[in-house]
Amino acid sequence: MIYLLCVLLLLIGLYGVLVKKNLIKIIIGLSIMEYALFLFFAVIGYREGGTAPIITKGFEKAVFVDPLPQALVLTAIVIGLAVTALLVSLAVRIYEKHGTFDIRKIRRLKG
Amino acid sequence: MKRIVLFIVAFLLWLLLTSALDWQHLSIGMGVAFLVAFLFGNIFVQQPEKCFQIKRYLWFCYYLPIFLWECIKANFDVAYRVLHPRMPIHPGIVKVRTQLKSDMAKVCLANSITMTPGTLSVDIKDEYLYIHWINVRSQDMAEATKLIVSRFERILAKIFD
Amino acid sequence: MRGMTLIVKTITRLIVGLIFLYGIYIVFHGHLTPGGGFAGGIIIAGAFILLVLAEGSEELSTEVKKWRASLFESLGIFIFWFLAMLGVFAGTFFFLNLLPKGKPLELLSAGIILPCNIGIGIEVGAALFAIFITLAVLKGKGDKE
Amino acid sequence: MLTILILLLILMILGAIIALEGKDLLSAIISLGIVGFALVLVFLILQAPDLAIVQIVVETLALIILIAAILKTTREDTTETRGAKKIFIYLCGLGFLGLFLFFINQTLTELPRFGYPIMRMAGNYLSLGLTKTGASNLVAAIILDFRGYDTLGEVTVLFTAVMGVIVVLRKIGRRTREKLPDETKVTGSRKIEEK
Repeated sequence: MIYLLCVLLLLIGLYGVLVKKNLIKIIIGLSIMEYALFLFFAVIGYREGGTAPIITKGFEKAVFVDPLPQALVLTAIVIGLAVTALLVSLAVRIYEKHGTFDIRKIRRLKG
Repeated sequence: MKRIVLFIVAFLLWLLLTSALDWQHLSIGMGVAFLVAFLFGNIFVQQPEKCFQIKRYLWFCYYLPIFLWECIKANFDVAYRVLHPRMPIHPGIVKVRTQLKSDMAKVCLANSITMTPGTLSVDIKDEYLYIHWINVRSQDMAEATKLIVSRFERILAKIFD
Repeated sequence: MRGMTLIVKTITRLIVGLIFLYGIYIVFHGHLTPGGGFAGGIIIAGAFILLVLAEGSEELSTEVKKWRASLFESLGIFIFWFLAMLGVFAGTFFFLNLLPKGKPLELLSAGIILPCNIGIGIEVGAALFAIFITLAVLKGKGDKE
Repeated sequence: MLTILILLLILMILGAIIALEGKDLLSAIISLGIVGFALVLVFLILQAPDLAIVQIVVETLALIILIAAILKTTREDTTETRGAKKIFIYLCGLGFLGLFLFFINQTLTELPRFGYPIMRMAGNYLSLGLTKTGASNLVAAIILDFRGYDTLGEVTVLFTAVMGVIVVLRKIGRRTREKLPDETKVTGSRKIEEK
């Protein structure tokens, strides 16, 4: 059930990337896809009754959740922000050149 | 002088965050607080000598209950206006004048006005404050100043000026 | 980009140093508590971004800031790479944790993890601040003379 | 707990739909904020405080960057397709997504059940992490010690992305500026230099 909802979120982002014709909407769709992936990783690593993977005094033998997906996602979040910033900067430059975010008009004004 | 104030505040915050008193935490906290004081020291406070006058802290302790009492009174007033079936509100923006000099005092006055329900400070231009008031009782500047500002102004002048 | 009102400016001047201190705290305790180089670096960048947003980018000489941000970014990634190469210099393999481990649950422990966190913190903070400052100095429709 | 999780996920899906279908770009970006901040709550429920700390700051910064870009350009979405073409595009998109959902639904049964992960690798990390690295935060131990190569690569990607942003958004180069004395092309940074 939870996996299915994650996939649904991913599909909504994919729908935005496929159907929308505004550059900012496409960037929003990509961000939503990123969020869905992070969520999927965090859901896969969860363990029933587990605690956060941080050892404190007196809890050395506690049940921890899987730290590996968390470590993978941790770096990916920051990379996602950098990629979003790169896309936004490209979109701003395209807007300065063509005066619109509509990708159909951008194609026509080539050259 | 300005940097010493920020150094003390930063070091106290570090101690609060770590809540440990061994030599590692203390030495690294000292270094970090020094770095913070070096980077942001000259914008922290304008007149640092005021931070060492104990009289101002006592006036601040006197200010808190007065402010709380005004808050409670205004709360009941606004609650009455909301619950009343005909909603007797009369909103509008008034311009008032303050005698306070330093930036910090003006900001504290504006925040006090905002935190009191019913009034909301919108902007500060030099010595005039623009205030959104849920029930405008007078359009006149002197009258509005007497009603809104002078409750807090006298004590704030003792604290910050 | 113009600055904000006096209220925002004064409060920003009060708290920006403390936000910076909190970011450094997160970086230094990355191996003991949640957080680490990535989170702390973003908080440090957030402190500087708050300062620029409140004061307005025209007050600050943004070219100098961008240059410095690039410098710190390169410095951070150099620290990380150097710590990774320490193993090679010592005659063993890449990314060996050869600094002394110390006692667990103390601040100065865990070998190269603490200096690596510091390097990553500098890198991430400088990188995000550079992104923001390049976007902020662009002139668009929203800024009126 | 499962109920709260499902409710938050439904909230995220609603926020995503509003973010994609809104006409005003500013409100679309703010709806994207709903998705991001709900993700913070989900991370906290799933016992991942590291991710929650990073995500809550990253989301704020992403909103700042997107809103800065919107304020510099335009906030109206003028891309409306009309008539039969619109229906055709929507039908194609939805048909593809439905097919995708059908196949992925069959694949999902192969995954381990929610709450019972296969911890073949992570079991070693959990038992050996404290003695081998000395770090009590096991996520930090993994990203900087056991899997340091990954982090080095990711930091390099971040560095490259920032270089890309700076190069794309830089002011006009010196040679081009002499050829084009057009005032409309001058970015803000040069104005500040002249002052």
